[in-house]
Amino acid sequence: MADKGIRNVTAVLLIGAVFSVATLAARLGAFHLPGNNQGYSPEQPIAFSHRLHAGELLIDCRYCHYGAETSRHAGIPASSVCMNCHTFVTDTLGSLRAEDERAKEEERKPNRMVSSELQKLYGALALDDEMKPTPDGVPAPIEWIQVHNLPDFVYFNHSAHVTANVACERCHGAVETMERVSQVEDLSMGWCVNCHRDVNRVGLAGRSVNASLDCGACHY
Amino acid sequence: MASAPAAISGPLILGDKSPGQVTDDVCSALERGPARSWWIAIAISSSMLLLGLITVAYQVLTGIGTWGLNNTVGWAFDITNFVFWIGIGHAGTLISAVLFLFRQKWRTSVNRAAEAMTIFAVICAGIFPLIHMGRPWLAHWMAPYPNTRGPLWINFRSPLVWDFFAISTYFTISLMFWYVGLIPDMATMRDRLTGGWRKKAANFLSLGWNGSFRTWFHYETVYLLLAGLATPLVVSVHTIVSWDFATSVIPGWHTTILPPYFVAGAIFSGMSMVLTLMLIARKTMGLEDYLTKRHVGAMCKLLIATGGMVAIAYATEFVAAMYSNNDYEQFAFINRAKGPLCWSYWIMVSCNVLTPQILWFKWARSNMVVVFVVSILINIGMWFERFVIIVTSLHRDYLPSNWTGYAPTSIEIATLVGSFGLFLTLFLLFCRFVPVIAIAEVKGVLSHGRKSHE
Amino acid sequence: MGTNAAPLLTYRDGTLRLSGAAVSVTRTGRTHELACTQDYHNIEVPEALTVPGMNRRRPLIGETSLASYKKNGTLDHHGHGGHHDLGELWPEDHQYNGHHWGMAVDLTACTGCSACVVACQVENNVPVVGRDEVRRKRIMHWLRIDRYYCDNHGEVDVAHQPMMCHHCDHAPCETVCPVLATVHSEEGLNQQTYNRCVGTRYCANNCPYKVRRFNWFEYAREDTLANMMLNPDVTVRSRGVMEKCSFCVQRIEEVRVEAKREGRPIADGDVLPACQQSCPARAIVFGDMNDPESAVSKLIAGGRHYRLLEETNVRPSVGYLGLVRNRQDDEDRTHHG
Amino acid sequence: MAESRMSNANQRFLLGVFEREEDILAATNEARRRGLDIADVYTPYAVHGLDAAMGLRPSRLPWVCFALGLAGASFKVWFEFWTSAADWPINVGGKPWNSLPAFVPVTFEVMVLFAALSTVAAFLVGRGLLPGRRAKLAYPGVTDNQFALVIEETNATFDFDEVSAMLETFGVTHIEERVDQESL
Repeated sequence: MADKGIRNVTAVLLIGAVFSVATLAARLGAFHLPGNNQGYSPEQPIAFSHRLHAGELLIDCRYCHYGAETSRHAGIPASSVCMNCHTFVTDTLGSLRAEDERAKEEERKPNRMVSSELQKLYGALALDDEMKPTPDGVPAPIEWIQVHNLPDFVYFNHSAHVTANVACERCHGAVETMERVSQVEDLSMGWCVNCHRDVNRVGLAGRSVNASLDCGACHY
Repeated sequence: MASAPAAISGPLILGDKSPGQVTDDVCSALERGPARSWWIAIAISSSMLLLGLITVAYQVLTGIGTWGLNNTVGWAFDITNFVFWIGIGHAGTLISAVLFLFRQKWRTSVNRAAEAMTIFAVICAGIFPLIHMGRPWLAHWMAPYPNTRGPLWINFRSPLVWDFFAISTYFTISLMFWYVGLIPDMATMRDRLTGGWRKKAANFLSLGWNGSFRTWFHYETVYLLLAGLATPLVVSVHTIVSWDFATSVIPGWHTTILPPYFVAGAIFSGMSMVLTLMLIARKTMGLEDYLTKRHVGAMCKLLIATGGMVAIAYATEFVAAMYSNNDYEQFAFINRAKGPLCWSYWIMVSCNVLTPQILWFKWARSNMVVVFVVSILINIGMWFERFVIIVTSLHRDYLPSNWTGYAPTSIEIATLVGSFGLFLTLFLLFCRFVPVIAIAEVKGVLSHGRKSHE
Repeated sequence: MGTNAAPLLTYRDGTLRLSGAAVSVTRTGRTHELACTQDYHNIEVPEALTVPGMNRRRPLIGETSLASYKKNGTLDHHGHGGHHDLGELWPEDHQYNGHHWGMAVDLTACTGCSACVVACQVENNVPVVGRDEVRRKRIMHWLRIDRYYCDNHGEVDVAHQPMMCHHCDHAPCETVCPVLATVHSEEGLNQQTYNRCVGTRYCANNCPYKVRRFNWFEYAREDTLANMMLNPDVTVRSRGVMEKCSFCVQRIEEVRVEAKREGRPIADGDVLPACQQSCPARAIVFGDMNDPESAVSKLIAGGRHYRLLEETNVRPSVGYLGLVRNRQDDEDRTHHG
Repeated sequence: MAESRMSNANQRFLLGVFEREEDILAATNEARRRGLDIADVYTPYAVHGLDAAMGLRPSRLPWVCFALGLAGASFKVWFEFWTSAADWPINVGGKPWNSLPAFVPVTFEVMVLFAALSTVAAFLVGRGLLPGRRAKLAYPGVTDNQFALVIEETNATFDFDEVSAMLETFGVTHIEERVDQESL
């Protein structure tokens, strides 16, 4: 009798175990170890669209993130870089054209169209409607939120990788398709090391490379 | 059967007991409420444990800087305590496994307690490498497990990794060996008790044991195999512990004699600890019939033997250094004997080499007070042996510019006291809740040394 | 001792001068433990701790007299008598095909001014631990200057020996680290990965030069103005990890990336560790030992070069150029040790 | 427990209880000499020589111990080689990639661990010893001071009285007949 009881308990336990493993396995895909921010996609102060700028308008990554070629940090562009275009482009092409046509129909000068997102840029720079600094305005930096964070004990050098012809997408994913940037890779040490080992084996952009596997290449 | 020596020296168990009496004697001690002396003992030991817990919490929160260590002396009390406790543990395995293999029937009275002592000592020992780390919360990095660091595993060339594997294996096997030995006794307890949580626990832990001889037969095989595995294991564990020092480049550590020296020392210190506890248990728990003077005498002889080995090791080490013609080696040993920490060296020599010599005399071996004092002195001496090896070697090594001293802080002393508190608390709990004597094994040797029935 | 002496100074005509105030010295009857970074100055072991046939003087300072050096071009006083090549057991496994960084320190040039010590401390964010920790012999300097006094027939001989991590090719510290926190680079650097270190201190115990430094407490302070002067290129170490001289690996890496970007090899002298950069006597030379034309290779090939504790076969990458003492009568004297 | 031998629901067993080790030993010997089928013997401790008396074959557990120990050691030595020399060879103190002598201690420990764990696990599972399992005692006191001999009444020729008489000569204190395993 007792054995039967034990058998029943064992069966229940086994079923429970299988069930828990299955549930766990389903969740495993979404499970991240501490410090792994894969999929991190914070809302930025301005809804800047990489899809539009890099994907549709085909602006090179390095036009804005020009530090990537020469320094350790790719850098977040200063607002002045934005203003190279956005001095003139104040709204989406569609709404500008629509206003132009409306103005033509109504035979008046087109009104100044400013998208709500770009207004934030001008606001940060304390510019008035004429794109002139407001007398008592104080320009403040836009507080972009860094998406790809490495721990403080890791030193990553963008210029070393750009010089070696590592494509931006290799680490940052297809940013040109993202409305809002999110972290694609896990940026773990294993991921870095395995890439270094792979390129040492197969080369990079058709050339053989010597990607260091020394701890001191990143940790010092 | 090796009954000849038993026949010569009389019965192993006094009082002409029957199996039923053995069950009664051992179990009734557990079923009675704890004595006043037990309450006093546990009050003291748990206060020591509490002190230890508080200091450990403090030092983990504040930093290892709370210890008296410095740039030159990176290990002192921590690793001394670690090696000391591991050494204590070794005697348990020796009694339970090695003496089993050698068919030494007298082990049956002491093996349960000795094995328990092993487990508790290994727990105490394991705490020190853990808390001595700068970042103990990352201790799991010692284990090889798949991780986000990709192909970065661990350094299998490091003696500390060997230690990690040796200590964890040793603990696991000791616990298992102990538990396997306990199963039949748990069944005995279960069948004696009429109810209560003890019966429930005994019922759970006895795994449905019913005394079937078919099971007994396989059980004996398992026990033999475990003893056969534990014997080389116990030698390997202290050998590996000694490699922490022997594989280094520090004069005084870098010696090939360390492994046998450490194993002999471990058995020596462990035996003296077993003797200390045995004498206390014998007196306080009324187990004079089971822990006879004959047991004490046998242990004393083992002390003389292992003490002799240790003495030879001390001498060999010294001679090897002098013979090496290596200035650093020679200095390390002269510095031990005559340097600023020479007092620890001479405590070690007088406790470990001189003290056990009194046991050559039969009157000393049969005087329990003398034996007790000797065992305590050896415990102290063996603690200082580890202190001498670790600290006197480190504090003056190659470059004189690095020479420093070392003095423990109150934190380190409190941690040592705490480890004794942990050990004694666990041991007292063990005495209350687990048959202190291996009932089934003692029943098996009742007829030894008596008139043959065959 | 240990009190503020600033009141004795006055500021006059744009310079600080001693005030000249009358000062009297009285015995207080109390003792005061000095916070001294080095309190053992003797290169000889105490006589009471020797046995017959044992050298009292440790063979740490290679030296010679000027006359002898001119005649032989080598050190005649090198303790263990010339170079020991104890051989390589596994010659094929670890070859240094690219750079092999090394350093040579000229003991004759070194005046013990400690500029290198300070430069190292600033460059590498080495914590200042304060008086109490110094008294407990827990100074954190990655680079220290060992100073030995030795009696030479009534005169005092002084030797200064800058001591930093020797980046041994057979590093005893690396073998014993359980978690691979300290391993060797392909360019001969003994690397310390702080974030991997769990703090067993085994490496420090096993270092014959005792140059490894442990963070006994959390020395880094949050949110202080002083943190503004930290070098952002070097990790600030937390409590419980080991640290040591890295040969200024951050500078090596920076030069490497720069050279790669410009498509040129790293030239001798491109990498300048902080200690070399700041040494007024140019006693410290760092460079690639695999490049026969590098300054450090030429010094190594010279007659004054020796490596410390060579007989342990740890194969250090740091070497010393022995002391040459300018004494007329040195030839006649018998050397100690 | 020897379930397999007692699976037949209507099987009959003879149970003889003794109080001394020598008696059960002699009784078992005699029972075996007479060709009786000994289902099991229940004893409070491992009585020396009873295995020979019952005619038990040597345990196969040493093979489990050997095989799993060997497997553990081989796995570990391979793992150490793979992590140190193959997966990511890192220069550690100038030691060779394959530092085989340094791998020996851990290999040994893992061998012992595997061998011991597997032997105990095989024993517990093989003998049906599981946590919480309720014990079926053949007779009260067999875990204390009683020794019980259980003989299977194999066929019609089994003579209860004759066997009882045989057991009497060895000082049996109690004899009873049981039907099927549930009553045991």
